[in-house]
Amino acid sequence: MTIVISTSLGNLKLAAPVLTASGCAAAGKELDQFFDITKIGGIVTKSIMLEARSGRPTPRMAETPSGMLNSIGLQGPGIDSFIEKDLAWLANRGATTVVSIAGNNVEEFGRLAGKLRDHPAVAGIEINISCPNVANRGLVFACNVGSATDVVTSVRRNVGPEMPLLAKLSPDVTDIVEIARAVRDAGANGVSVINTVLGMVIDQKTLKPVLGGRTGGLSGPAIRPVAVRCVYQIHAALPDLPILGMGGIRNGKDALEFIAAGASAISVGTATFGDPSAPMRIQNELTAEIESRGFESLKEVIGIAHEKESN
Amino acid sequence: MTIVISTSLGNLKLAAPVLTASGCAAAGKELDQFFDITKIGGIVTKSIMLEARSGRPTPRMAETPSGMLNSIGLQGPGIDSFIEKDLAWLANRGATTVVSIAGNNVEEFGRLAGKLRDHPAVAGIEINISCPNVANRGLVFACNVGSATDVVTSVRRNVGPEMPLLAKLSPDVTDIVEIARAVRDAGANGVSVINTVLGMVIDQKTLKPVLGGRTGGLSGPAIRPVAVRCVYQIHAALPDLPILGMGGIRNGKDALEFIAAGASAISVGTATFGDPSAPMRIQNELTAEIESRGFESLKEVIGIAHEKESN
Amino acid sequence: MAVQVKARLISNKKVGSYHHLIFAGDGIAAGVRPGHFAAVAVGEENSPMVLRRAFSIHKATEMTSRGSTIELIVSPHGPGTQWLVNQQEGSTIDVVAPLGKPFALPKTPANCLLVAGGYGSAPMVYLAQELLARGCSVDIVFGAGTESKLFDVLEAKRLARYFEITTDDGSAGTQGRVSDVIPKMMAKGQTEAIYACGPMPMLQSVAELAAKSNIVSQCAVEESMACGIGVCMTCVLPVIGDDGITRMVRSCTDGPIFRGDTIRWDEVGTVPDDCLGAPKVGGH
Amino acid sequence: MAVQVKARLISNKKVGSYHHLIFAGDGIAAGVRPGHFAAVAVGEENSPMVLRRAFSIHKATEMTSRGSTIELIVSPHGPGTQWLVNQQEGSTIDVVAPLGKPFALPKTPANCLLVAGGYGSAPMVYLAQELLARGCSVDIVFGAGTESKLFDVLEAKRLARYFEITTDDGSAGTQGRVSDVIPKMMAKGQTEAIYACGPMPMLQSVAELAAKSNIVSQCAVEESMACGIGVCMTCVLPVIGDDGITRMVRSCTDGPIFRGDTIRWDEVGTVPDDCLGAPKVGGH
Ligand SMILES: Cc1cc2nc3c(=O)[nH]c(=O)nc-3n(C[C@H](O)[C@H](O)[C@H](O)COP(=O)(O)OP(=O)(O)OC[C@H]3O[C@@H](n4cnc5c(N)ncnc54)[C@H](O)[C@@H]3O)c2cc1C
Ligand SMILES: Cc1cc2nc3c(=O)[nH]c(=O)nc-3n(C[C@H](O)[C@H](O)[C@H](O)COP(=O)(O)OP(=O)(O)OC[C@H]3O[C@@H](n4cnc5c(N)ncnc54)[C@H](O)[C@@H]3O)c2cc1C
Ligand SMILES: Cc1cc2nc3c(=O)[nH]c(=O)nc-3n(C[C@H](O)[C@H](O)[C@H](O)COP(=O)(O)O)c2cc1C
Ligand SMILES: Cc1cc2nc3c(=O)[nH]c(=O)nc-3n(C[C@H](O)[C@H](O)[C@H](O)COP(=O)(O)O)c2cc1C
Ligand code: FES
Ligand code: FES
Repeated sequence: MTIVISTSLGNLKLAAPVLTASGCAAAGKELDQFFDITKIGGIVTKSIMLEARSGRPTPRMAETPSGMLNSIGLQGPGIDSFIEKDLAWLANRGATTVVSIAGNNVEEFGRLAGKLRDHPAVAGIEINISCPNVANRGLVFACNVGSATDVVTSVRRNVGPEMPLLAKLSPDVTDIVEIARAVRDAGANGVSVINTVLGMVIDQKTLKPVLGGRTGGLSGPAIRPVAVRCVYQIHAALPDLPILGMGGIRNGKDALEFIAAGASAISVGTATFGDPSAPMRIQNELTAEIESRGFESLKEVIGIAHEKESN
Repeated sequence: MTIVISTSLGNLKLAAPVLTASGCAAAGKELDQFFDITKIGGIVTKSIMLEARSGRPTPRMAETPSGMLNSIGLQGPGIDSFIEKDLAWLANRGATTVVSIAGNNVEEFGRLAGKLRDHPAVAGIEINISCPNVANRGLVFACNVGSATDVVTSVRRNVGPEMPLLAKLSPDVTDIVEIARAVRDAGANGVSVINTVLGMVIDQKTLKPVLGGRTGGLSGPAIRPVAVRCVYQIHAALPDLPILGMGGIRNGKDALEFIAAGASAISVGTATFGDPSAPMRIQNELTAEIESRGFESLKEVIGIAHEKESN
Repeated sequence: MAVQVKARLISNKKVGSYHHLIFAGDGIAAGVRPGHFAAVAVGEENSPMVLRRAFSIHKATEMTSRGSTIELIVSPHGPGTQWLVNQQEGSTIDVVAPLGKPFALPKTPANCLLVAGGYGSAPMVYLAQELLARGCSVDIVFGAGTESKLFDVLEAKRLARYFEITTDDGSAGTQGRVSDVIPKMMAKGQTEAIYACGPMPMLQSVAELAAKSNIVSQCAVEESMACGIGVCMTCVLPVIGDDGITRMVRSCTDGPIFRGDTIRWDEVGTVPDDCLGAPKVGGH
Repeated sequence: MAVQVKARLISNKKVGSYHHLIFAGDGIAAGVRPGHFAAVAVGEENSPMVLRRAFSIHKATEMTSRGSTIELIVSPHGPGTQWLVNQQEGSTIDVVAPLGKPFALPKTPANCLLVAGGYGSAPMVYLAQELLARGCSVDIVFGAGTESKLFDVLEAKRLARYFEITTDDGSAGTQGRVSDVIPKMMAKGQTEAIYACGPMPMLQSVAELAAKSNIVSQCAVEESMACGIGVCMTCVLPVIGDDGITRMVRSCTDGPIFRGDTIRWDEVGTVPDDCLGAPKVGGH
């Protein structure tokens, strides 16, 4: 492809526009057998917490029309083991790495960030303030301007001014623009939009919720129109705030919708479960879609849906 | 079918549990050629406003994965013409009729309700405080406890204590339980859950929003897990508040999920576009599903997903 | 009065760029008139495509040995039409028909000009037969991008008094658009009524030519439809009523056939300010 | 090292309640061992089914005239498996294989008992051949709800030293469950290792019987999987590590084969309180 596909999320420079979505690529290693993970924009790792975490009971997933529900519950080895094993592997592999962090409280977010501050392999940090799979809904910091602000402020304080920070937002709010503005003002360089939509499936046999965690996060093509709307709303209100767009992206045309709506880069999540080479495929398809429309660079397309619109 | 399928939404008694969804059945007449509309629970009519209303420019719809976006914008003839023509037809046809009303402000809701107060054909009123297809997002009364309360209070004042009132809620809020509690306290006998989820699709040719109204409401199977979750949350918090459940119901099994989650009756919307006899078919399928599980009445199943749950 | 039937696809033949589908089912042909359309469910059970697809009825036959049948001409376009043309003969497909209002036919014999663009010719031979049966004269113009997108040329030629073809690329007939040859045809045929089916721009030009010579035009419009039966309000366009008032009217139930001079062509896709219930300043 | 290939379905035959599918594709059989599984994409393009389906590899053949092949035994269950068994021979299907860790084989010849429930027999003949090649003795017990759900009985009988069948309804072999006949088989065969594949309750009973007589059991578990390749964390179950610590472990990458005595059978579907990172009071 001859066109320029490099992009950036604020001070986070990316050689290519497609990243994995947190929690849908582990720490990149498994996907590396299906495509060269250094050829896509980057790997966003599964949200990591301070301590090892078991996650929620199974069943943890249910397939839904054009989507799926998950209730993993942030299972992971804890930040120290993550740095020692996963991050080391990524560093050695030379993949652009965005580390997603999740804390039980504001202070934990700060400590997590501090541990990543000086690590050479960390290209940026995605602050997951929007995981729906937590017993206490109060834990969803992204549902409240105050807590969202506190988390981002604490992370920024712990990493210094240089570290690229993306705050991951939840669509399950009355006004996502208000939250986006708050995290920007608190020091986020950009926003990741969107995390899953809270949902539930009832089992036909037991007539009880299918998921061990009862509710779960809805992802996949089913939610794409919601995600595109969120990206569009945020870009319309805060045109200078870089957006990492995601939600149901399954091919290059889907990805193009997000770029046109205002995303500077996109993440591929659930599609990877159906096609382990999806991130690489989608990046190639997106490039072809942009080229076929006569653009010379991806940057020309960012937010183009907003220009001189009819009505 | 030998089992008892009659149900009720507070003081609104229904001979059967399946109703049409507002805006997906006009005023019943067109569907009557595909099935006997007096055999289902009832017809919920397209939200009507005080004045005639043109609605939004076309295109007004886009098909999405397992769903669709619409931006009709409450097109309608206005309440007087509606009463004179549509309601008269429904009365004469003998269909159980729930009239959906939508106002531009609190006072209009009150006046609309007043015009319906003494009409013998009105079994109940659904207060649409959640239509996303309005130029001014501020018009979405269901996004705010205060305005939701004001609308329902005004409607209740204008219809007296006897008229069954259902407040239709939007899923696009941070805490739908809070809104449900507010409308109950303001005098609603029940809630209709959910209205569409705000979404957008970008056109592949123009790279602009497909819909004339730019954003639209997402409906269909894609949103079913979100709808079931909303019903479940409200029933868990307010077990005595009757719920008319809807969102992506396509067959009897889907309907059963809503009943188990806590809905006392359900509405069928988008499915009617794909199958004009869907409401009748789904009512028969739901009855069969309930019977096949050994229940003797629909009432036994309402909210059963909440009983003595594992974890 | 439409019926919903699980119809059997008894024939699926490729004709040029299109597919000619024949569906058999009880009562499926009852009351069908030229200009009616059918709404077809697409995709397997639990398909991600939740909406029906609309197609003009090309032909309707009551009770043959194979039962009553209707025939559709389908141009593969997006996923739903692609799926439809790939269905095997013998498969069962849910069809709702007849829908919409048919073409209005002249009460007394008249000179009629039928104009079609692309698959817009699907209902035209059927219409021509009805007109001839009423003693009308029938002239026909078919236009298309290219030859493979012309349908039913032989039948049309057989029935027409005067017959013309135009293609954008000149692969058949005169190179150009139907509007280039219509004036000549109207003069030659002393046209008293025009019937048109095709893309909106074509319909608009036809309607304007008809208006210029003060004759009526009947246009079959094609608006994006979700339900096809009148319950969703997605398929509207601005139409002037007998009372002179413009309303956003459903093309699936009040159309798809409209008198050309009643459509606000330049404002299709918008809500004219003078339309009934149009947004007032500060309004919705 | 798994490969993703657009495989050709070169054979689809019904055997009892199941379908025997053969897929051909480049490198699809490379490195396959008994116990490996394949993840198959289901549905047309833009299918509403977004997740893969996992199936034990019944047989793998490197480079025949038809290319390399793997064979799967599919029981039609929900929409995805229904779709799969309805595919025509010759159609192209996206397959990822081999996945997971295979059965661990004894270093030295041993008396092995293979136990399978329902389609759990899919990998067993393949496993038996490998064990025999290593000089092991092989005894086999197949169980199922009813005769039509027994697969590969003749092959198994041919290879086994001692062979037994149980069915819940007595339509074949002994009426009852495999656990009813296993003790007898173990005694007769002086069993030193048990290999099991089937429903979780069956695996649990096998593991417990093995533990009672202090022999190792290798169990192929079946947890609901979204990705099959280790990136989603949906397929976990509580497993005791060599360090004695229980962890929620991915059955797709660390399994599906586990030593029976390492699985917390009674707590499958839960997170044991003593599990690494288990919720503390007031915690997540
Ligand atoms: C009255 C009428 C008669 C028609 N007659 C014919 C015919 O004889 N032959 C033929 O090939 N086509 C005909 N069409 C157009 C045909 O309906 C569309 O091409 C088809 O619906 C597109 O479906 P798709 O899955 O290919 O595209 P998609 O873009 O996937 O369709 C998505 C949705 O949009 C709607 N839609 C998209 N384009 C159109 C359109 N142009 N018109 C109406 N709805 C649309 C579909 O119904 C569906 O609900 C007719 C349309 C109308 C309204
Ligand atoms: C390691 C392994 C080996 C298997 N081997 C075989 C085999 O040889 N033959 C066979 O017929 N079946 C086998 N299964 C079970 C098979 O994967 C499921 O029956 C199938 O995925 C169900 O898909 P569905 O569309 O019919 O059901 P659905 O309920 O529609 O499946 C929906 C989703 O849930 C997942 N799912 C549902 N049930 C199961 C299950 N039991 N196990 C794993 N995922 C599930 C599916 O992968 C899909 O993502 C195996 C499963 C695993 C994990
Ligand atoms: C199984 C699964 C696990 C996920 N885990 C995380 C996570 O740990 N942190 C996070 O920020 N988002 C997580 N997500 C959300 C995704 O990153 C993404 O925001 C969402 O799934 C929408 O994108 P998609 O439709 O492409 O999957 C998870 C999603 C899935 C399906
Ligand atoms: C075309 C269309 C028009 C609608 N119009 C209205 C309306 O006027 N008033 C209202 O309360 N809800 C309206 N709705 C929302 C539906 O009543 C219903 O709440 C929603 O579509 C979810 O149900 P479904 O998935 O079964 O369609 C409309 C939905 C659609 C698709
Ligand atoms: S298509 Fe639904 S009203 Fe016309
Ligand atoms: S199935 Fe995804 S991690 Fe095992």
